[in-house]
Amino acid sequence: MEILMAFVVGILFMSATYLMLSRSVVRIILGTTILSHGVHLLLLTMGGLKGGAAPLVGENASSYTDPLPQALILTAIVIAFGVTALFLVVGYRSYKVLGTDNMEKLRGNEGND
Amino acid sequence: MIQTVVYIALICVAVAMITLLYRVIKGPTLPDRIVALDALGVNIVAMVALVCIALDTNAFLEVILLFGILAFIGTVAFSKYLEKGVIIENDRNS
Amino acid sequence: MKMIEIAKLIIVAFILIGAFFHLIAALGVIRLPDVYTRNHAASKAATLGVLCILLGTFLYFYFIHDHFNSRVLLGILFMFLTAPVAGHLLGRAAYHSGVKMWGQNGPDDYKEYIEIKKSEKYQEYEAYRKKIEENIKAESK
Amino acid sequence: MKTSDLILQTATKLILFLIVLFSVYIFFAGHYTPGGGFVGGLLTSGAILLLLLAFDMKTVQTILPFNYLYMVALGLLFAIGTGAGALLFNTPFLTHAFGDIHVPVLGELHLHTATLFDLGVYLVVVGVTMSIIQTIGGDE
Amino acid sequence: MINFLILPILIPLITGVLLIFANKSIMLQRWIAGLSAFMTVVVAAMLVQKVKNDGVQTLNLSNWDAPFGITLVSDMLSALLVLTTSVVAFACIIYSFKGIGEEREKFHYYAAFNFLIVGVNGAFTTGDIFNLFVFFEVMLMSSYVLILLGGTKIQLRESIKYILVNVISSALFVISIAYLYSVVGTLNMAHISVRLSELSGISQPGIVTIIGVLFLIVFGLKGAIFPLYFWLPGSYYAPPVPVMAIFGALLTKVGVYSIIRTYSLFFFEEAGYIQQLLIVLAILTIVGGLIGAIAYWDVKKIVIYNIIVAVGLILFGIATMNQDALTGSVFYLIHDMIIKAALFLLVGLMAAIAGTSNLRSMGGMIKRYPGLGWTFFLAALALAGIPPLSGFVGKLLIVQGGFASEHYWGAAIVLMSSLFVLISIMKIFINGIWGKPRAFENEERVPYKKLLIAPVILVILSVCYGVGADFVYPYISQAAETLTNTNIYIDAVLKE
Amino acid sequence: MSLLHLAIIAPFIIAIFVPFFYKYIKGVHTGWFVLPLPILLFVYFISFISSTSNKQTITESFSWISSLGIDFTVKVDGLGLLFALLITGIGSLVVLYSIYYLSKNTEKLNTFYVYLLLFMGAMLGVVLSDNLIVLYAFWELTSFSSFLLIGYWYDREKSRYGAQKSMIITVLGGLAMLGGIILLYLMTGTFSITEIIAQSDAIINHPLFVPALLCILLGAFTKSAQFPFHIWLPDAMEAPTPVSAYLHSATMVKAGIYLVARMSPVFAEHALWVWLIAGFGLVTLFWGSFSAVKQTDLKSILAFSTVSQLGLIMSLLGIGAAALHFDELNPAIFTVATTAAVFHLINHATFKGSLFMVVGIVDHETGTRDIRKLGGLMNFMPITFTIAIIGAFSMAGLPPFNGFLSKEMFFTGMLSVLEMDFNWGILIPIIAWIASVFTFIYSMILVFKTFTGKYQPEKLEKKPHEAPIGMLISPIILASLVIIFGFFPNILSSSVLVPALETIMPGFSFDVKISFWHGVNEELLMTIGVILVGVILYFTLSKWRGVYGLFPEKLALNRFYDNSLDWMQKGSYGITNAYMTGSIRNYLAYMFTFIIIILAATLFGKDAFAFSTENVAQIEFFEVLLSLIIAIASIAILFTKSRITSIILTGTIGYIVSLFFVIFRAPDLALTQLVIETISVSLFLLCFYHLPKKLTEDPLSFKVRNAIISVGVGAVVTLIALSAHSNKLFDSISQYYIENTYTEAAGKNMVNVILVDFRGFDTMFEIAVLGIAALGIFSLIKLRKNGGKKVEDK
Repeated sequence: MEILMAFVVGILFMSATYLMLSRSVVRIILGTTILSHGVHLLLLTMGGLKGGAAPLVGENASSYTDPLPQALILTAIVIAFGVTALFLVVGYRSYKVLGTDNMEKLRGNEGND
Repeated sequence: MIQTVVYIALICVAVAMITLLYRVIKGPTLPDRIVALDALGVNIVAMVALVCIALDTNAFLEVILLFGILAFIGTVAFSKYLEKGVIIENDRNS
Repeated sequence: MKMIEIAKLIIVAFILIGAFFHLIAALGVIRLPDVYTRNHAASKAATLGVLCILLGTFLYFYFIHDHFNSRVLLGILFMFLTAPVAGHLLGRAAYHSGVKMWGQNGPDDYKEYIEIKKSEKYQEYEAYRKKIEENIKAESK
Repeated sequence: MKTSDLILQTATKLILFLIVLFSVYIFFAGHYTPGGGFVGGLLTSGAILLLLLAFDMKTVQTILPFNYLYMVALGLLFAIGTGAGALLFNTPFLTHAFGDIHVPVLGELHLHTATLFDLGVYLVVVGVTMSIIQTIGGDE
Repeated sequence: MINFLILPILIPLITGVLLIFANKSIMLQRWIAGLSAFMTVVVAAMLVQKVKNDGVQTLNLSNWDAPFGITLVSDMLSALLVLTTSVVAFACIIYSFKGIGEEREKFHYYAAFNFLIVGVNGAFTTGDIFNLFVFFEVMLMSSYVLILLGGTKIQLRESIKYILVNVISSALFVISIAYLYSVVGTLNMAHISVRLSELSGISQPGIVTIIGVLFLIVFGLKGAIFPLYFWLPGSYYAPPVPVMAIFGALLTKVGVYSIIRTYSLFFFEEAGYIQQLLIVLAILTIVGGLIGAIAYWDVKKIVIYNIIVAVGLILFGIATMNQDALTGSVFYLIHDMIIKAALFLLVGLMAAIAGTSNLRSMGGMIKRYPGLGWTFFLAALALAGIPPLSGFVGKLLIVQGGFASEHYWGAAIVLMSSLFVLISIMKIFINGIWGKPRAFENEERVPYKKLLIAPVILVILSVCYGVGADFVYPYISQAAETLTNTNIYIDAVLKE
Repeated sequence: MSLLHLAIIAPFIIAIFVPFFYKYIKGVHTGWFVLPLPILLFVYFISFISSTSNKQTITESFSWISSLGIDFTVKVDGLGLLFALLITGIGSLVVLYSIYYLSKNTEKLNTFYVYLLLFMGAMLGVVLSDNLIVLYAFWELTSFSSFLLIGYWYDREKSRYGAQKSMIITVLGGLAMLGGIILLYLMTGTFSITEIIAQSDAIINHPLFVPALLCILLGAFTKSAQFPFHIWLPDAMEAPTPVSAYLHSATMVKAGIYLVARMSPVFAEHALWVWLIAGFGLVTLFWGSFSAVKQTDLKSILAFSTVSQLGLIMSLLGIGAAALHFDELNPAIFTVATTAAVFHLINHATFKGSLFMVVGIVDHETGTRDIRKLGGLMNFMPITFTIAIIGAFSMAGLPPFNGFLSKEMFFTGMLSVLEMDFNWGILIPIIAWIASVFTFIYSMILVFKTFTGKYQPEKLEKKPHEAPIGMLISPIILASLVIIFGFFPNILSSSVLVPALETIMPGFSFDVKISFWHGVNEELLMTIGVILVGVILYFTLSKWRGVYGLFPEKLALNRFYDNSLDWMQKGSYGITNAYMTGSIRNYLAYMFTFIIIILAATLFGKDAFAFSTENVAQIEFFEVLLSLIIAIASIAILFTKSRITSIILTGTIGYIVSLFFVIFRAPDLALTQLVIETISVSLFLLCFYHLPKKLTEDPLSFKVRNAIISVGVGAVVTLIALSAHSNKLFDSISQYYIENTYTEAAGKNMVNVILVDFRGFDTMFEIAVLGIAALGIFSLIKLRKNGGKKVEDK
């Protein structure tokens, strides 16, 4: 399973990278959300999968899955949400103010002379 | 017996999901995709339930209800977007 | 046959029926010709499928583990409540966003209604009606 | 064309109660079963979001006249306060205390400062989500 | 009080929260922000003294023992950096009173600023690798807010790039933690160090090296090392002056600090490979920064590229990894934080007066603004490492360490970088502060004397830091000692 | 802190008060407040003569950064004292002169005197400190005070140019010197000159010895304007004339000479030292004198003359060092050279100082320094003319002035090279002689083109007249010194010269007896030759001037300097602009490429890749199907053009991810992921109202590039994940949480307990992050609305 997940994560990273390299701001933001999915899955995978019952005491199981990566992922998910929300707003604000969502047109080299 | 049936059911649902995914990607219209997404959500709920049985734990039963709620909210948001372009109106009586 | 075996059979039946409906729903979404019919398949068949499976799950925990889980029941209730609303909203949204119908179904009644609403006479009628309503309000005060 | 969302609104009124109840449950149960401040808070904001979808900003604002940014700050204060309480006892920051208190009528009452902390989380999450949605939704 | 070391994090945090409530009155906000910044300075100074007297301070948060809970660790390095951060923040706050504009003040500028300090101080203090990530996020999120605040065109445009790069680096950070966790199964930095050192008996697995490289990339993105600094010049150019100053002074340094910390604790045994890599990258960073600094005629750009040079310098010292060079790096790190903030404030002040940051349309400022001119001159010399100003001792030690470790070319480049830094920064002095006096459009509007207070404070500090190097030296060498002898750190955390 | 330290610091202290004098006491020229200081110091230093002439050295130490071996140790010995006297003595005269030269009404006297005092203190520090780092500190300070003084009239383009040039070149040397100092430290473990000298024998074979030597020499050469670094000195003449007289002739430029003299005991054992110093000195001597002749600006002539004279002193020191290097030869032959060097050092200060002052007077009274405009001033300013004659003749090496004496000794020194077994040795005296010829010529030009010839009043800005007496005092004193030293050359020898010489060449005994007449020998003949040829060439100047045209301008060093600065600026601009395109996509492409390459290289280079199927969880068929869904959906996003479709697909991925969380037994994650996903989708939909309908597409080439990079990233991540998972070297610490969740933390949901208790600190800041995000979104959207244009950056 971990091996499969490694490949899934790889594919998620791949498409996230591709999206982040594209021109459109919307795609870039989508890329970051997909990136965070990949990251979270990877973190979970690295903790070891299916190591036992869900980490709830009283599951009368002999072993539990590692709860620590789950807690870390939870933190990471919430942070990623905050960042995505902000990024989204920045994206649309900048589209309104600058009039384009094309990153190629957003070069701007102030002070480069 | 139950376990076998659950695994069969899981595969059925997964196949159904892939089929729905085809609709999501193919379209051809936006409502098609959203309909498929909605159905996908329902399938996921089913899957969670089946996984609960398969793992023999009630830890995920909350997820079912929660997902029911969220799939609904999502569908409402999408349909409002389709219909009006803006999902939250400032003042609909004006 | 013991009670528990019967219960197991019922559970299995529910799950299998549910899975079957899911497949049917998926088939419908793939095969049906336009968004309205697909919506129909998705919201009816899939909902039925998930209800069956949820019921099976509930029974599983109730019988096998002797655990009465209210959340699943609530979930069933919830699904029951929301699925039609969601289907309705989607259909309406599709219609208003201008998705064409398949063409081999019956007459488009809703279109007629909208056209009536858009017509001049209806507008006049609306204005008139509003005026009278306001008058009544003013008088009652 | 203006459409009425009667069906949606009616359903929402019905469902809303359910969601809020569930979110409160999930919040309090968090220490024992899946859930907690995050999910609870997010779900509550989901409920408000549904309200916003079905109705409109103005209506919702009259029903829930909160300044969500203040709510965020309040939640943070809760969380920090729970942690800083430990400073008074010269124990490390964020040390939690718990215990069972016997209340005559209600019986055993399980108290845990972690719940207070989680309440802070809950408030922040609701405040943040709602203030984001409100600010974006209110932007013309 | 065992919770002492958390105060530099807690005070700005509480202040930030209170400031959200206080958004109605600007005066109230200023008072709160100023007082709390001052308090943080005092507390941080006391903390430094405490670490000096009692050794490494640790705090097991929530009262869980070391590898299981989160541990805050204040060794001398982190305490010093916290102190410097607080000082720089204080100066920038003072500058902000007159220099940021009431609009921004109304919209939670001070709150975001305080959160930024929380993030930076937290990152310096934490002893847990995931907690470091969280503090990075606090810092980054506040920096996003600060870079955006005001929403001008350039701010929006550059912030997209800035956010994107940092999102990627955060993602890489988390996956690095994931890999590390997979290998060592723990998050406490001291504990990781112990576990990794247990490995050295067996053949050192290559996986540790690759995780080390990954961490280098992550922190390199934050700290702007050679091929990863492209985002920096544009992003730092966008925000208003005090924000630019605090960014320039602090943010990259957090990355550098993290490199120091992780390399001294985790990857010291991989020195061979990673050290070579780091040295090469450090040199390339210096060269790249210098090329940029010389290229432009924009005052902000010049100073921004000098950040990169400084990062390269410090990294070179770290990579050299001997006591001298490390001491020098720490010396230089603190110097650079102070002087960069001062320079940004000064350059910003010049740009504010002139109404443009283009050097070609400045000139003769010394005639009307002698204070500005001389402060800038001193700051420029300090930046270039002219004795007895603050940059000198650090540079001396880095070069000395470099020569001693027989990295002759690297050390020579470090030495000669001073010349080019000087050329680039003196370009501002010669063309902007000297030159034919002109009339500037914004002259009347800029409260010049009040804005000058903050940079003057910083420059005076910098001069004292350089001249009083003997007084500072015991602190710095204690910091460097913890880096070379990691057992001090580990024992303090794990209490073995 | 002793009185000696105070003496060095005193100028700095006074410098602090100068602005106040200037501001509050307007009636009196600020110079008068400054003047007592150098005089006092001069007197103070004279009091040391008695002790140094008894071979005593006075050492006072004051700890500065003692932890690094940097102490402010002051050491007064012969050499140091000589320079200290020079600095304070000439300093007094220059201050006096400046009082009349700079008008108190129009000039910014406060800054001028601050700079001058800074310089004076720094220079004292250079020559008196025993610690190399302290020396270096003062050394740089002299560079910067010189920079400030050259740029005194900062609104003039040329001043700024000259200031920058001098700064760049001297700092370059300074840094090299610092490098040398550090190398010395690594060899000896000390920064103290005295201790380094004590260890000099031990380190000569150290591999770092030669680099250290070269570095130190580079410092000395740049400061003392040796060829090819001399180019800064002529441009430094943009400084006010008193400054030129002080810094750029008498003191600062001699710091390099001081350094060479000071370090001779350390390095002179090495042949390289001897040859480099002598060689560069000679080249400089020749080139400076040769170039001086073609100048038309009086100060430029003097500048090149200074260059040339510095070369002369340098070469003498080099030849003198041979005494230390060659054990087999009679040291007495070479010690003459050193003696000449030191003697000429003093003489040069006197005559060059007076000449600069004269030029200053001419400039001041006529408004020009161009010899093509000047002429016939003899009648208007006779005293000035007299001083000029004295100075110039001394410079030309004519009797009976002191220049003649040192010139003779110089020839002696150069001839002594012939004693060495060196094939081309004869060239050295020949070059020296030719240079002397040119020296003669420019000295004559200086005097006669200015003071004799045709008076051209129409070309002058002012009507010339004799300078005020105050302005004349200093040059008169200097000129009289020229004569006094000429007639009584030995008055300084035992008291000042010998102690200095013994410091330069410890272990040699000096018996300095300079006599005016020592018979008809080679030296005298050479001098006569110089005069004869010089006179002829002077009168035929216009005929052979064309020689200078032969040197292509392109090869000129100045051109080289300008071009390289220009090239540096343009090149770096080109480079930086080429890669700093402002396009984040390019940046990301670079970064990702770097990341992929470095990670892949490490992965395979360090043999880090591992793959094991142990320890992996079992896999179910439906999980494969789910993975397939994620894969298909995430790839489908790349090809979709509609933003709604992509958001639907992203939502799908999110939902499947949460399903994975369910399968992997992470209920909390599944819950959170679901809600977050839904709310994010709503946010996207909310924002889409404000965003463009279509997604911008890339051209194909970019797509290919991006595809390659993305596949690389994905592959690297996967490979590392596989290796990391196959390398589970330790157990996780989470067993502790599993055991203690209920007993210690009173909770059952481990994840939640970790979140609020074990790692509650994380959570606290995580919600802080959320709060900040909300704050940012709020401000971002609202600020614009209310603020309008005001927020635009100042």
